[in-house]
Amino acid sequence: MNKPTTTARGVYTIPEERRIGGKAHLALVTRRNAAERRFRAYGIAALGLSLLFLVTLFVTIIGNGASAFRQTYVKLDVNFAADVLDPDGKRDPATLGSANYLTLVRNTLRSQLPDTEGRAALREAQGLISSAANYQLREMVLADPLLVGQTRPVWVLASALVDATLKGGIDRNLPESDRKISDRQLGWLDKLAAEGRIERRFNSVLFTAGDSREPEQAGIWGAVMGSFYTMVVTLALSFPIGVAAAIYLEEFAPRNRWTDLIEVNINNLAAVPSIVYGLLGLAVFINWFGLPRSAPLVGGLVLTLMTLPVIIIASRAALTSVPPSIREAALGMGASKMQTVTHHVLPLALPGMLTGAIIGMSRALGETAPLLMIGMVAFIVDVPTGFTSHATVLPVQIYLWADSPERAFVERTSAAILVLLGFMVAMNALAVILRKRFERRW
Amino acid sequence: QGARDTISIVGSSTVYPFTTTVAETFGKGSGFKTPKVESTGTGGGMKLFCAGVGVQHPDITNASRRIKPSELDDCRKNGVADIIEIKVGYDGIVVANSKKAPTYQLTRKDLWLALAKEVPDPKGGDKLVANPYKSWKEIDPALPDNKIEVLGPPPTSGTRDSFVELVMDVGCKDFPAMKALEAADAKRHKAACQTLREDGAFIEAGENDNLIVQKLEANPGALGIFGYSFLEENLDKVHGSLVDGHSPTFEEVADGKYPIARELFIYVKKAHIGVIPGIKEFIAEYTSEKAMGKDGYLADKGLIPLPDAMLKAVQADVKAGKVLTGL
Amino acid sequence: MNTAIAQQRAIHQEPVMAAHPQDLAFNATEPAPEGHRTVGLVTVDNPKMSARDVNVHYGDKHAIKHVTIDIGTNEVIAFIGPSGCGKSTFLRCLNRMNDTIDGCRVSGEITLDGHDIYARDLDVVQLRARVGMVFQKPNPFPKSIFDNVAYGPRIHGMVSSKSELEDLVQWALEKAGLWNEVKDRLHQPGTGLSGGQQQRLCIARAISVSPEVILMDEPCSALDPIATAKIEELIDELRANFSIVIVTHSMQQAARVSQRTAYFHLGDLIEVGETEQIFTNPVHKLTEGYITGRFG
Amino acid sequence: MNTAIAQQRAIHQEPVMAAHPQDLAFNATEPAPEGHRTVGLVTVDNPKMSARDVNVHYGDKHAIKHVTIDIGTNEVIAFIGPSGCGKSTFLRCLNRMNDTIDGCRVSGEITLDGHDIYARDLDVVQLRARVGMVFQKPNPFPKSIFDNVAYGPRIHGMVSSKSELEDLVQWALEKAGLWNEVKDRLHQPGTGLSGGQQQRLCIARAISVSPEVILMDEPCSALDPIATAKIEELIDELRANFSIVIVTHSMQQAARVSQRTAYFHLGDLIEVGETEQIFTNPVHKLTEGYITGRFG
Amino acid sequence: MTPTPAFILTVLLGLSALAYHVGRRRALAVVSGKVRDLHSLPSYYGAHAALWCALPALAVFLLWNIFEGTLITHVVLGGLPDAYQQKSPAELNLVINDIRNTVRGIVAGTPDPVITAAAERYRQWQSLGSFALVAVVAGLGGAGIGYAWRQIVPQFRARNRVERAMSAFLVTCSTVAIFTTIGIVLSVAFESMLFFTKVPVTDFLFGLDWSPQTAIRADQTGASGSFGMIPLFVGTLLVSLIAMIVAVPLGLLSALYLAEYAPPAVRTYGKPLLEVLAGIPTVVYGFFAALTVAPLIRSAGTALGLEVASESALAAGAVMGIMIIPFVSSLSDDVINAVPQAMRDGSYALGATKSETIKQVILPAALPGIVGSVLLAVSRAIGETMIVVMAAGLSANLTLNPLDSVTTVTVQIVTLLVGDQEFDSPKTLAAFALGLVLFTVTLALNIIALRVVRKYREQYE
Ligand SMILES: Nc1ncnc2c1ncn2[C@@H]1O[C@H](COP(=O)(O)OP(=O)(O)OP(=O)(O)O)[C@@H](O)[C@H]1O
Ligand SMILES: Nc1ncnc2c1ncn2[C@@H]1O[C@H](COP(=O)(O)OP(=O)(O)OP(=O)(O)O)[C@@H](O)[C@H]1O
Ligand SMILES: [Mg+2]
Ligand SMILES: [Mg+2]
Ligand SMILES: O=P([O-])([O-])[O-]
Repeated sequence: MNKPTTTARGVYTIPEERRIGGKAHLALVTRRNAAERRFRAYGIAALGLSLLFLVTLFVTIIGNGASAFRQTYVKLDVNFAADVLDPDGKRDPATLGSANYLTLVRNTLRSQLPDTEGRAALREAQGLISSAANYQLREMVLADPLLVGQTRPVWVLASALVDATLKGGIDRNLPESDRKISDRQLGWLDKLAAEGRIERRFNSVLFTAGDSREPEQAGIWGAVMGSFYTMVVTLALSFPIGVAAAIYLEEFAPRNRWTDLIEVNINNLAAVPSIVYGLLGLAVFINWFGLPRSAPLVGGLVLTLMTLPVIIIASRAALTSVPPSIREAALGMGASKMQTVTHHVLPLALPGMLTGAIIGMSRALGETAPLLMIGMVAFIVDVPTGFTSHATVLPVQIYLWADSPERAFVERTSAAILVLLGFMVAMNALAVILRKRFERRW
Repeated sequence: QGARDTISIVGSSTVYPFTTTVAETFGKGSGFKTPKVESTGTGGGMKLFCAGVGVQHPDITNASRRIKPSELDDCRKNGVADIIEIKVGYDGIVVANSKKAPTYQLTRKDLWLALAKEVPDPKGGDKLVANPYKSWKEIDPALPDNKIEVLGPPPTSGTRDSFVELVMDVGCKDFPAMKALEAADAKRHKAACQTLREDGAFIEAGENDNLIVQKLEANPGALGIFGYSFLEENLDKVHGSLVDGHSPTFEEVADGKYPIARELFIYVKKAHIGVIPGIKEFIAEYTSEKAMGKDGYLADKGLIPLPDAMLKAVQADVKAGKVLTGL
Repeated sequence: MNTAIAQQRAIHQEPVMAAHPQDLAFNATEPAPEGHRTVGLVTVDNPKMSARDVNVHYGDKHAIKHVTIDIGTNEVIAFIGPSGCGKSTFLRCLNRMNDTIDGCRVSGEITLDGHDIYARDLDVVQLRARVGMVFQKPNPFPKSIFDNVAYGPRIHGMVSSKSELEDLVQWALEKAGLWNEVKDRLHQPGTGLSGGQQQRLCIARAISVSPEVILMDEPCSALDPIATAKIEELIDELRANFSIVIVTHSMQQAARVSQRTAYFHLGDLIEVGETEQIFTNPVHKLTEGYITGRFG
Repeated sequence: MNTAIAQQRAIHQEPVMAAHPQDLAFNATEPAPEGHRTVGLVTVDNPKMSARDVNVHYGDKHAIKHVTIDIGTNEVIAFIGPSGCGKSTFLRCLNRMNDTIDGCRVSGEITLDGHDIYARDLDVVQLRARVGMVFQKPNPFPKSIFDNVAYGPRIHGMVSSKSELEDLVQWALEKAGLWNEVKDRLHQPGTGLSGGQQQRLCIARAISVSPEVILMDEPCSALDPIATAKIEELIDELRANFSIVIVTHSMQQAARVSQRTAYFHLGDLIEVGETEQIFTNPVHKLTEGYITGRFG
Repeated sequence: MTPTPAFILTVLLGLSALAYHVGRRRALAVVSGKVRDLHSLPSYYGAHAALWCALPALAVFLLWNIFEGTLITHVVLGGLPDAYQQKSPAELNLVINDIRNTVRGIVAGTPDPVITAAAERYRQWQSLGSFALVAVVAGLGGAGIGYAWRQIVPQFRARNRVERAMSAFLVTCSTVAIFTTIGIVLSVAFESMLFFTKVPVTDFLFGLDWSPQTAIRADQTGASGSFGMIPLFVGTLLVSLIAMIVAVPLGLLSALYLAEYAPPAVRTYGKPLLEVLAGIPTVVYGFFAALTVAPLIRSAGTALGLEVASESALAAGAVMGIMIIPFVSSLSDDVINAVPQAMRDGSYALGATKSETIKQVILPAALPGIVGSVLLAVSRAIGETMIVVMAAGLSANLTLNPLDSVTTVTVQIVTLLVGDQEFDSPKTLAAFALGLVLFTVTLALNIIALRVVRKYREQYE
């Protein structure tokens, strides 16, 4: 077939068997096809494996946390005894407000349950009911002073102990000494259950309350708002600054030592342990600028500094991958560099920049360590109302709850994680949609 | 810097659960805002606390040990002259293992032998050798033949510090070899008493005690060192070893029989009282009978209360505003 | 004109009409339900590839309409037609490069050596190894000049030693008329070449694996007359062993290198015929209009 | 040939030699220390742009060597020469598109209406708005066809209303001979066009802002004869108001559209002259070799 | 009603919008509507005016907000009785707090008439200040508009001005990184120096033993307080290496699959799903590593007759690898997707399989971006704490055995900083020194990485 071809280096010809369709080639084809299938399988396996981990994690978290979305309530017939609440009969709100509602609860328990004689027994009985009941009764009386002197059925929060027992978190079959709940308490519980006085409802407290030491009263709303304010600051600063820095470095900066320095610097900042950013935040924002401790503003600033490298690096990668011919076309039309960037390069690079933002923000949203230094690892009950109110954030809440001895916090920790993930998914959804819109292959 | 109307508390993670409980009750019951309680660790808390007087500095710090002279000096240097010290109770440190394994009956001597880096040569003589013990049985034939594996706090932890003081220092006392060493070289003796093994028998776990409990569950051969409250909450999973014949129960710790218990404190900056709203009322709540007393709500949270007489004294001191004069 | 081929086609000397394959088989005179009926030498005796009733849609756009044509063995066939008429599109059907375009649908039948290349079990990788392509816009890899050319032989295991590879690369570059210009910079990036150099690099890359059919989409558009002559010489040489489809806008070029010429118009294949005949005596008036420099 | 221009150049009828500007001024007969001396009508009376002793390096590679040439007002000048000789490179110097290439250094002087375009205070954006360019490889924006053409007028504020813009876009597309093919799909992506269509889109885009000088790098390489004729017509029409530099490989085309022709060879500008003269009676033997289809 | 900052900002925003409009109109007016005669688009003249309106006013606004408190406090304190004047700064600080709290209606303890009076004055000054601020801001804004208005002539290079302002913004943003670095170095440098006065640098840098067990109290003895950082760096290396061994193949292969093979639907959902992995709090990973993976490895190891510590570098590293998968996968997917289709076409047309195309054309073309993403992932691995604390323990073993327990630099920094400590003990200071050295080491690594990437880039661009 092929005539041998003479080249400067000598005679050249592809041997018959190695040419396309030749024996050696066909053998190679089989191998190459196998390699292709293998490679594809690797890809599927890698993706599958990664997603499998995700699913495992999710299943574990949901398995642990799902039960936290429901909460046990107990119905008590409360006698709003006038002698306890309002001995002088004036119905003065101040008196009503400062009355001893604990006594009211105790009296109610005493009347409702058998065997409640003695301090120890009464304490045990009280252990069935959350201390939130006191405040609940007070609210009721303050809202409607006419209640005084009447007896009303009231659904009150059960204690975390009861809640855990009824959800199966505590094994009733263990010997009494090995469980927190006593036989007597179990007896009462069974009685209340038989009377239909126990009910499980949606745990709205979890989603509306701030932190609490009592698991059944603890909620994540404070942390959610804290995270929200912190993330607003972080996103509002890190995305524009990161993108701007990337644009400058990639599109405008001359290639010299100075920009090399900045580049190396940015890569290096990505490897700085996050707690060191906390040190920086403490030194600069709190001690130097005098910004308040434990504030989302400072948290946001620290997380901004921490997130920036990620966004810059991702954005730069995205900018580099825009083909130069697009820039040439725009420049050739008499567009300025700035116009070229904003009209053509930026839209094409946006998906990659958004990816950087997503990953950077995800990391910021889950970060605890730097916040430790600036006072956000704290017990804060009040839901924050602004960028300078005291606040904590979801991952810190999770961290603190995970560290709590109370068993009932285990399920709440998982629930909080679920909420955090929901938060993250919500935050990312927008970016994903945007990314989808801007993505194209050319 | 804006104005501050909330009490700011920092400090020990060990005291954190108790102070937060008080803070929450205080916030709900009084007209004041709920204090903000940060968990920074005792030392970190001290550093912040002693940094000065003024709104940007915290009002109260939690401590799982007493303030150190150096810290006090630092406070004074920064103008924090008057500090009110309040002892709030005790924390038991337990040595526990999985319920799947039998309860250990340990002495502090056993613990020392198991955990010290260097021990007197078991073959006799006054020489100290690198700890050769691999199994508990080698230390005391009555103990199970389990590999020595103890999960404990890292050297940066206050719990570790107390453990060293309450167990290791005591455990090493009775050996003639050690006595001889003490006479010869006090410093070397101290080091020998206090140094923990680094050959893997003592495992430095993090400060998350829940994690230690769960690790014990997964590894029945191991022992773990952690705070009493975690034992109380996990009685179905782990049990505490007896130390010197006493089990770590609420009663035994409260009575002072269980030997490994440490004091917990809070420190209040006097200059802030009357300026930051509610400090006075907060410490009154903290030291009240219904919080710190035998049947108080802090006891429910696992704080071992002070003996009655001591509680009375603390309450009186607080009322009088007694400040710390020296250590 | 190659006489052997002219003889092979003797039986088709009379122009035939063809549109759908069934039309060919049953009633070649009845008008096709839609689409244009191609005039001329649609089929050949020993086709290397044949397309039957091929349609291509880009989304809604019907870019190729009922095209039926054979590509003969050892022949050079030129595709001509106004810009946008579907030449590139049809060319890309022949080695299934259209698969990579989103929203592009191909129907009809195309065979290579009698095997349907759109068959399910066909290995498109092998197909493309056998049917090589030079794209309209030169697209060198972001690799060195050497690696650009060596890429194909390497993946197909055509060489067993480094020096063999070097010979092959040199051969391909020489054939594409690029060797002298790049021999000193073989290891510099192929993207740093001038437009015409990139185009020749892509030609060298395509011939380096000796495909059986070579599809060339305006291979000389960026070349000066001398380089063009060189490529045309190459095409003539390659024809001895391979089949070549060349898209060109230069009728002179088509006349110089091809044996048959096909004229496309707005997605229709209007006329196919021996090159000489097409240029001297086109049957269809659209063809005539194009040849003579005005539209039908 | 345009007689007015021919007359303007009357005084330069005799071929001159030129290399470095100083050579021009002092001793035009002594050989330049390095680089080739250009033969022919290097300068004109009323230049729109003039280049003096321009050198371009890509890293070590000396791609343009001491080129001195004028581009006349209202003239079409064609750059010809073998592939890789530096035509595109020199073209890109004229509107400083070379600035965007890493490692590309330009020296010498280039003026537009007498102003140095490499001057420090020059606004290169304004320069490029005045000196438009059609690139060798069509590079439409990944936007709709309409937006591709509308981009320039928009950023230069050339239109005040939407309908005006639409008219302008239609005008440009019509001039580029693309309107009929795309009028129904103006809002589909410009990247989904055929090669030749993309090329015409880029031409439409370039003329949409009516630049004073238009640099066209092989604008018809992917076009069929009819489309080519259309573009040539456009060029002829534009010449009334603008100056045009066109790189082409087709000598016929150069002959059809240009008044002067410059021949490049390996980075040297060998000869410049009236197109007719270059093609009929080249002075330099390299030029002659190229024109007659062989290298010097 | 005193104007709030939000109100002032809104006013300023409105003014700028007005300025934009005015500038635009003026520009059109000076050329009587013939936009071509303008140097720049009318919108640039508008933007120029808006900038002049907003920037000076904004600067004043910011300055005022920074110094307002100090100024007013100074004035109010000046009016306090002498008894108060004599107080120490710290006490005065508390007095100020009291005044401010009183202004907000919060009274701690018994109300003091002096304080109440001061609070009243404070309130007055504050509202006076706010009104003055509104006037100044509005005035400056107006002046800015006026100035910009006067500048508008057809030849005025408004675009260049606006773009220069934008460039200034871009440059400023890119220097944030530098300032962050300076900030970090400064915030650890002082303590590090202090540390090196207590522990010799060479002991720290080359010591093979890490055991920061110095005394907490004066009456204790520092046990084996040794500060050799080598085991920590080896541990960091080991854990990061394991993490990368997990993350790079999984991430890169996933990215390649998503970008090149996966049907669009899989890609649409697969990518964000993977990104969720980056957002799961590290505590969760920590528990997963410590309670699921570590026991698994331990039992597997025991079954194979290997000695496996209950905390192992392997468990921590592997789980950390999972966490950083999205760093590799998502960023790589983006750059891979950005490789022009023509490159793929060129390769397919030569009869290359998809995988060959990927390996030999796409990967090299996308290499700089991929290297960037991997570097980022490494960085993340180096900086991670929680997983290592929970799953690899805290024992500083000098080992390369992945089945042993190790600790990392970051973990030690965190435990040293948050643990019980005396702030001038070498133990705490070591955290800062570690931070500084880690910073330096990663800097060196990054410089090397940059060089390497550059080299590749030169080859492939
Ligand atoms: N970016 C670059 N880097 C290095 N060398 C280059 C670069 N661009 C072009 N060259 C080289 O410079 C010389 C001139 O290139 P140029 O593109 O100007 O040629 P041309 O005359 O336009 O050729 P063609 O007709 O093939 O387009 C060529 O040898 C080319 O290889
Ligand atoms: N990706 C695409 N999406 C939509 N339409 C397309 C696409 N590619 C090509 N077309 C359209 O299909 C028709 C045929 O295009 P094709 O590229 O085959 O033309 P051509 O004959 O090669 O023209 P040219 O000579 O200009 O290269 C044209 O109208 C073109 O606009
Ligand atoms: Mg085409
Ligand atoms: Mg060129
Ligand atoms: O947090 P601690 O100081 O109590 O360990």
